[in-house]
Amino acid sequence: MSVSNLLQNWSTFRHEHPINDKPHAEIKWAMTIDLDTCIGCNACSVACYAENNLPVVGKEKYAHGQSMHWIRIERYWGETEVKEEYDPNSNFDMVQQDFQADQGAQFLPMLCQQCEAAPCETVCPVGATNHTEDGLNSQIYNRCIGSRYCSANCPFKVRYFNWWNYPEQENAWPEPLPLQLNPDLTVRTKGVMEKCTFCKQRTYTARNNARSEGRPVHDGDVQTACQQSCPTNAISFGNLVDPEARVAKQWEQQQVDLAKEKQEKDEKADNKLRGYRILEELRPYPSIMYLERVRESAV
Amino acid sequence: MHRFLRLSILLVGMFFAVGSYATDTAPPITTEDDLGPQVEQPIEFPHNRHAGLHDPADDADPSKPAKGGMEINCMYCHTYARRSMVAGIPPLRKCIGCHQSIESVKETPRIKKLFEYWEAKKAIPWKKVHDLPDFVRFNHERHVQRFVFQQNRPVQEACGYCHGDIKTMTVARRQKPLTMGWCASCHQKDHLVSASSSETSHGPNDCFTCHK
Amino acid sequence: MIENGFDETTSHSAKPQSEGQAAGYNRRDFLKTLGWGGTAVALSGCGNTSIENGKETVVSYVEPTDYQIPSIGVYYNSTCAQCDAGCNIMGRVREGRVLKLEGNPNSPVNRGKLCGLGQAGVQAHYNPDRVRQPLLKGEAITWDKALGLIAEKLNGVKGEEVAFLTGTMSGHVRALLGNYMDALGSKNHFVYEAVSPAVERAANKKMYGVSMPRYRIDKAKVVLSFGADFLGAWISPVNFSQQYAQFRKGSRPEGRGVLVQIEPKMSLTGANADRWIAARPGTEGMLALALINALGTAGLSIPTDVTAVVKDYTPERVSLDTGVSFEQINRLAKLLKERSPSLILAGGAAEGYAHGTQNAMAIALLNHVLGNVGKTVEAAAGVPFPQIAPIPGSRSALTALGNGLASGKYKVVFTYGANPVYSAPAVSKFSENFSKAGFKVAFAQYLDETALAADLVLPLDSAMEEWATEVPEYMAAPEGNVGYAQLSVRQPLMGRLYPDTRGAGDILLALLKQRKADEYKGFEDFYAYLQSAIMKNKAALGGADCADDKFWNDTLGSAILPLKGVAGSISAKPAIAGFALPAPVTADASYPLRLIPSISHSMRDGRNANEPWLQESPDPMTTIVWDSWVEIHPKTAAQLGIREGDIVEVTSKSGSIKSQAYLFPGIHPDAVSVPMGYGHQAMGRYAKGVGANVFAMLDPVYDKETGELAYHETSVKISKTGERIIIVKEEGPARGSQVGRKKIAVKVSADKVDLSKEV
Amino acid sequence: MGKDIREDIAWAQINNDVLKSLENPRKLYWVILFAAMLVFSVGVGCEIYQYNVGLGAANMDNPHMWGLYIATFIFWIGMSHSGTLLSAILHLMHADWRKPIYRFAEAMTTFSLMTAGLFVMVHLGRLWQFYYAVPYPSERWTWPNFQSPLLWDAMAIFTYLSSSVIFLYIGSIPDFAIARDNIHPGWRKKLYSILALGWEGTDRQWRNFRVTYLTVACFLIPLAVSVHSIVASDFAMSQQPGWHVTSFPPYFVAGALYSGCAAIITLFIILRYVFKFEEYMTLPILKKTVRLTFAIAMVWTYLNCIEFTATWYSHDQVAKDVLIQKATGPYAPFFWGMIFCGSVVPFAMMVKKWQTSIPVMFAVSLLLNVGMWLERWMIVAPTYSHGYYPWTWDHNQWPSLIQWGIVFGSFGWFTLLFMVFCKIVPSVSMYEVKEMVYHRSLAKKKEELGLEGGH
Repeated sequence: MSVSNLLQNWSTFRHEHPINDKPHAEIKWAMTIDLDTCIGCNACSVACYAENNLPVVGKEKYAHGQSMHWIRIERYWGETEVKEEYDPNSNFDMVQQDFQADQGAQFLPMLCQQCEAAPCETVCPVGATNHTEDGLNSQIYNRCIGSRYCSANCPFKVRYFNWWNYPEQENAWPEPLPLQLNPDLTVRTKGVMEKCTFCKQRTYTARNNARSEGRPVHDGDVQTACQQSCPTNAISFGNLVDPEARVAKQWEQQQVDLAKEKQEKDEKADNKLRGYRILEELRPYPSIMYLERVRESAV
Repeated sequence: MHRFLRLSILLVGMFFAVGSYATDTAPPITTEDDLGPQVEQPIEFPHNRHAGLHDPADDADPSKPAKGGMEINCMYCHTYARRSMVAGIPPLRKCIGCHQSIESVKETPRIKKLFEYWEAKKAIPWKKVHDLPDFVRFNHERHVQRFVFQQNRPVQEACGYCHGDIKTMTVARRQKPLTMGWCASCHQKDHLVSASSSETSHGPNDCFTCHK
Repeated sequence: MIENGFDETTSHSAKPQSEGQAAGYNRRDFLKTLGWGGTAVALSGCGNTSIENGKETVVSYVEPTDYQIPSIGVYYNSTCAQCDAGCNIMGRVREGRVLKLEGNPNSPVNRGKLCGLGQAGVQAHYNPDRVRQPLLKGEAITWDKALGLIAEKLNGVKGEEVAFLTGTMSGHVRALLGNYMDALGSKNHFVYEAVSPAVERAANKKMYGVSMPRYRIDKAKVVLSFGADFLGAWISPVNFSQQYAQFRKGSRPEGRGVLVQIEPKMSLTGANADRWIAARPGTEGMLALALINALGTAGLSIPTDVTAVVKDYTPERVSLDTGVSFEQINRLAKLLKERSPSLILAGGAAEGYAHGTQNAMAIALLNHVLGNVGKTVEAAAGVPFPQIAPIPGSRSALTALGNGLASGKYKVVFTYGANPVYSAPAVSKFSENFSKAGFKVAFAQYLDETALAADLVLPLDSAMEEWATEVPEYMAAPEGNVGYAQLSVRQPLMGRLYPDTRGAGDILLALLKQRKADEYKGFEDFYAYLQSAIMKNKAALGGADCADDKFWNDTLGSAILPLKGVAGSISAKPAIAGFALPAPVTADASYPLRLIPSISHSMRDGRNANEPWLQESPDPMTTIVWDSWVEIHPKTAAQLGIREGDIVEVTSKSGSIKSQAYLFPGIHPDAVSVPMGYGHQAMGRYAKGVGANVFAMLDPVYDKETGELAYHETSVKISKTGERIIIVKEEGPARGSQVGRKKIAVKVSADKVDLSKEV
Repeated sequence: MGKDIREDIAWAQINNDVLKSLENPRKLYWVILFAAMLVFSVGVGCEIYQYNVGLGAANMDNPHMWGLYIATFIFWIGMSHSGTLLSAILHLMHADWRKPIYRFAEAMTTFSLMTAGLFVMVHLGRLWQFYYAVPYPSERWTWPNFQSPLLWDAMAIFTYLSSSVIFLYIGSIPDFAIARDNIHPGWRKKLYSILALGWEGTDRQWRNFRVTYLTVACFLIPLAVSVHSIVASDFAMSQQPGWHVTSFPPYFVAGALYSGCAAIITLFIILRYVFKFEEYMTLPILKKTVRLTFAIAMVWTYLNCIEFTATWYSHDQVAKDVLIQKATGPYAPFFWGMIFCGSVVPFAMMVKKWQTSIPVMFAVSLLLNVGMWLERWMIVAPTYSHGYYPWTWDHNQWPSLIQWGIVFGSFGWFTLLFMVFCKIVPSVSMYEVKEMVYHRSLAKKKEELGLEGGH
C-alpha cells in the first residue's frame, strides 16, 4: 500500500494539466470578472475578510507587505503613453507626473486564479496544495510546513503567508470579535500559507445539498462571498462544465478556452472580444477570465 | 565482501518488511474492555438503557427494573445526523418529552438532575467525546445518507463504524481511533452505491474534502 | 491548526440565497432558546492536533426549533445601520452568533448587494471597544440610577431648556422621540449629519418640487455628474451601483451608457467615468449654464425664459472661468443632445460653496432643458405616516444648536447618533459651548469624542441587537412601481453581547414612562411598542386580510413592509429666477489652494472609524490604509518641492493639520484633498490617533440659501515639515507599479467592441 | 617562496606535530571557541525568538517569500563542495599535494552541510512539522510531493551529508589508530581505540581500506555534483524570471567549487597559524590551491556571462527586466559587489608573488567568499522584488536583524564544529603525509641516483 500510494502521488494527484485525458467530469469552478462594471469599491475584499476569517494585520505589518487580503483591488491609471516610471535612482518616488487621469482610473480585482496547471502545486514539498476534482487549487492548512515555495513560484503573487500568529499572539481578534469567526473554516496560525479558495465552504455546501437532493449542482446554487457582495455584479462564478451556467456561456462567447495558452479568436477590428486571462502565456491555465474595460472615446 | 553484501540485503529487507507491515496494518482498534478514554459528563447518560438490545427476561416481570435496553434508533435523539454536518445533541425538551411521563425512574438522581436543568431552562453542558481537530470537516449527513438510506444498513451498524458499540456503553466513549489513516483506510475501500445496485465507489481521497 | 472554538464547528451554511424564511416563531423566544453560552472562543494551539476527548462542550438547545439545525446557517433579515441609505440586509446566524451580513435580494434598495461599509456592521456589533454599562463621568452605574438621574436633572427644567441632537432619524424610534420631546414640551430636536445632501434637497425642492427625487441611472444613456459620487458615498451608493451595472450593459435597449464626471477631485465615480473633467472648484453651475447655451447652439430648443437666464454664460467665457476647453463643452453638448434621455446629477463637490444651492439649481436646470425630468428624474413616493418619515440631517442644525449652547440656553442636552465634538469645525467652538450645558447625556455605542464630553453615557445596543424601523430617505422602488415606499425593520440577529446595553427605543420608552407613565405602561419594552404600533396600522401596511400572527411573522421574516406611498409630484416647469453665480475666486496669495475634504467611501463622517476591516480596506484611489493623506497634483507638488510621503502641514485660516502627501493625478492642480473621518481622539483602539481630522480646519463659510457649512470654501496653504515617511498603501513604495497595466488591466475603446450580444 | 614539505622529515615527528594539535589547547583556541559560541548563541537566540513569534520576525513579506536564509543555505551548500573536490576528485587524480589539507577540507564539507541543513529548518514556517517532508510510510497514507525540487533537495543533502561523514570517518581510521597508539592514556585513548575499529595496519586491512576509500570517493563525486545541481533546480525548475535558467545547475556547481576553494584558502591560513602547521601546510600547497581557485573563478565568470547574455538575448522580457533591475536598481551595489569580488578580485591570484603571500591570499579569499555569498543573495532576492506581476514589485525589502542574526550565528556554529573537530580528529592526515613524504623521498633518491622515470 505504501508503495502504491507513492505511485498514486505520481499518477492521480498529479495529472497533467490541463487534463485532456481526464477532464473535470462534473464540475469545474471558474469565474469571470467584468472590469467594465468593476467600480473598485472594495466590497468584495471586505466580504472576503468576513467570510474567510482573514486577520486584520494593522498598519505596521501592512507597511511590511504582510497584509492578508485574499482579494486585492489594484488601481491602474490611464493608458496614455508614459515612460517607465520606475526610477532606479530614487526608488522611493513613483514619478507620477505622466499618469493620465482624464479617462478615470481602472480597477482590477486580483485573487487566486485557481490555475489548472498551477505552478504552486508542483513545487510544494509536502503536497499541501493540490488540484481537486472540481478544478480548485486546494490549500491544506494543516499539511503546510511553510516552505513558501508555492508563493515563490506563483506568477500572480496571490498567496498570503501567516508571518505572525495572528489569532493568539498578535491579537487580531480581541474579544468579542472572535465570535464573528466563520466556523466553516479554520483560523490559520503562524507559518502556514493561505489563499483564496473560491469559498470552498460554499461550494462544498452546494455540492452536499445537491447530492442529498439527488441532482446536479445548478448554476446559482453557490455564490462566492465576493460575487455575492459585488454591488455591480461584476463577478460571475459557476461551473464551466455546465453549458447552462452563466460562466460557461461567457467563456464560450468570449472564445476563451481553458486549456489553451494562446486564444485564437474569431474577431474583427470593430468587434473585438473582451475576454482575456492574465499571464496566460506562462501556461498556468487560469480559471478566471477578465473582461476588458470599455471606455468611450467620443467624449 | 560477501558477508557485507548479505548483511546489507538483510538490513534493507528488514526495513521494507517492517515498513510495509507497519503501514499495511490498520492501527489496532481498542477492544471491548478498553473502551477508550472516559469523559466526565454532567449527567451519566446510559446509552445502553436507551439504545441497547431488549432483554426478553424483562418481559416476564415488568415490575422489576429492566436490564435490557429499549432499542431506540440513534437518530431519534441525534436527529440532525441525516441532514447536517453534525449529529447534534438532542434538545432538553426531547429528554423531558419522554421522561415526564415515565414515572418509574423519575426519582432517580440522574433524572432529577435532568429536571433541574429543565426547570432552570439551562442547556446541559455536554462534553464532546468524538472531537475531531478543527481543521477536519466530517459530514454526518453524507455518511448517514450513504450507509443508512442508500445501503439500507441498520442504523446502529452504520453509526458504529465510527462510534463503536455505543448501545453497550453507558456514557459514550470513543472506541475507534478517528485518526486520518483510519478514516482513509475506509475511504479507500469500495462500497456499494446503494442496496439495489452492484455498483461500487470509494470515499473521496481529495484532501480538500475533509480538511477545511 | 487553530480551533475556533465553537463546538460543532464542522458544518455548512444554508444556501446564500435562502433568506430568512424562519418565520413562524416567537422572536423573543428565539433569542432565549439559542443557549449560546457567550463562551470565549478558545483559540488553542496549532500543530499536530489529534483527537481530544472531553475538552470541548457541545452546543445543545433547551427547546428544539425546527428552523435551527446546528452547523447550518440561517439567514435573518434586518436593516443596515452603517449609513443612512437604509439597505436591507440579511445576517447569517449560526449557533446563536451572527457571522456575516449580506444584502437582502428582495430589497429594492440594494437588491441583494452590500457595500464594504455595510458588511463591517458585524464589527460594530462585536467591537471590543463598545460601551458596556451606563457611565456617569466615567464611572459605571446601574440603569436605574442613570434613568433616575435624568429624571432628577429634568426636574423643573423648562421644555425649551432641553435639546436633543440626533443623526438622521426615521421610523418608530423617531416617532417615540417626537413623543418624548412633546412630553418635555420641547421643540429643540436638532438633526445633524456631518455629511449630508442638505443643499441638494433645497435645490431639488426648488427645481423639481421634491427634495429627494428618484434617479434612474439605469435608464439614462448619458450620465453627467457634477461631483456626485454615486458609486462611492452619495445618498444610496449600493442602489446606484446596481443601477450603474445596468447602465453599463451593452445589451440594454439604450445601449451602453456614457458617464462623464465633472469634479475637482476624482472620486470613485470619477475613476469609473469615460471622461473625468476637473473644472475649477466652484464653477460647476456656470459650466451647466454654458452647456445649456451650447445645446441651444447645437440646435436643441430651449425655452426663452431659460435662454434669458443663461445668455451671459457663453461657452467661450465659461471655458475661461472653468478651465474646461471650449471644444470639450461643445463635445459634451453634442453628446447630450444626441443621446437622450440623459441624467444630470449634482453632488457634494458642486454644492459645497457659498453659492452651492445656486450651483445645484443650475445643474438641475440642465435636466429640465434636456427633458430628463419625468424620465430619469422621477418623483419618489413618501411614507403615508408623517410621524415616521425620515427627518433628514443637515449641518445647519448644528449651527443652531451651537448658538443655543453658546448662549447657555440649554440645561439638559441629549445626543444620539451624532458626534459633533469630533465633526464640528474648530472655529465653531462647539466642544467649548457643549460644556456649557448643564447636563449632557450621550446615547453611545463607543466612547467617542462626544460621549467623553458628556456627563452621562448610556450604552446602546448594536444594530444586530436592537429593534427599530427605518424609512430610507432615498426611496428606491422595484421596476414599474413608481408609488412604492417601504418601511424597513431592524431586528436583533442574536442575543445581547452585554446585558447592560439598551436599544435607543428602549431608552426613549423608559424616559417617556417617567413623563407619561399611564400612557406607556402597557409597553414592557420597545419591542412591545413597535409590535403594537405596527399591528395597529396593519391594514395600511398591507396586512388587511392577514391574521395577526402571520402578519407579524411575515413582517419579521422579510423585514420589509411595502407601503402604498404618498405620490410626490415632480414639476416639469421650474420657477427660474436669475442665477447669481460668482466668477471663480482669484486665489488668495497667502492661501493659494482650495481644500477639498473628500468623503472616503468607507470612513464617511468617521462614525465607523473603529471597525478594523474599514481601516484596512484600502482607499480605492490612493490605496492608502490606516492613515489620512493629502492629495496633491503632481505638478503642484513639483512646484512646491513636495515628494510622496513628505509630511506636509495644511493650514487654513481656521486651523491646520499635518499628514502625508500623496501625489495624485486625479485632482485639480489648484486644489488639495484630505479625506474626512480620520483623526479621532477617542472612540476605540482602531480609530484613535489614526490620521488627521480635516473637520477641525474648515473655514466658517456657509451656503447663502440653506445656511449649510460650505465644505469646499476653505483655502489653504501647504508647507513641508521636513519629515518624510513611507506611505502605507496597497501600492507599496515600488509596488503597484503601473508597468503591468497594458498587459494586466486591459482597456478597449467602445467603438471597437460590440457589447450588445454579451451574456 | 616558502619551502615544501621536507622529504627527510621523520615519521615520528609527523605524528608528534599533528598529535600535538589534539592536546593542550592554546589560549587562542579558547578565544576562538568562545567567540564562536557567542556568535552561535546570537543565532540561537534569534531563532528562538523567530520560532515563538513567527517568521514575520525575519521581516519577509509578500512577495519576498525567501530571504537570506535560502541565500545562506546555498552558500553553505557551496562551501561543502571543496572538500569533495580536494579529497575525492584530486584523490582519484593522484594529486599528492592535496594530502596535508584534504582532511580539514573534508571536515569543512561535513560541517557546512550541517550548517546548510539548519537553514532549511530555520526557513520553515512550521519548523515543528518538518517531518511532513520526510518520505516515511505514515499512518495517514500520505507522502511528500516527489515532484518538488525542495524534496529532492532535502534528500540530496541528507545523502551527501551521510556519505561525506562516512568518507571522512573512513579516511581517518588509520590516523585514529596512530592517535590511539601515541596519545597519553585517558578518555581520549579510549575514544580513539573505539574510533580506530581495531586498526592494526595489516596488509589485508590496508587493502580493504584502499578499496573502500576509493569506492566511497567514486560514489561521492557524482553526489557532490548532483547536490548542487538539485539546489539549482529549486530555482531552475520554478517559473520565475531570473530563476528559470537552464544553465543554473553547472553554474551552481561552479559557484560551489569556487566558494569552497576560497574557504579552503581561508581555513588553510587560519589552521596553519593556529596549529603551527607550517611544516605541512606549506606555501607550495597554497600556491597550487590558489591556482586551482583561479581556474574555477574563471569558469564561474564564464558561466555568469553565459547566464547574462542568454537572458539578454532571449525573448523573455521579464527575465531581462530582472537582470536590468539587478544591475541598476537598489540591489546594484550588491550586484556589482558580487561581480567585483567574484570576477575581478581573483585576478590578484594571477600575480605570482601574491600566490604565496599569506596576508594577500587571506584577504582575497575572504573577498571571494563575500562575493559568493552576495551571488546567492543576488539570485534569490531580485527575482522576488521584480517578478511577473508588477503590482507586487517591492524593491525596498530589507532583512531584519533577526534574519541577519541567524545568518551571523551560522558562522559561529560552523566555527564551533570546526574547532571541536580540530581537537578530536587529526586535521592533517598523518598517514597520507607519510606516504607523500615517502614517495617524494623515493623520487628524490632516484633522482640522486640518476635514475630516470621516477614515477
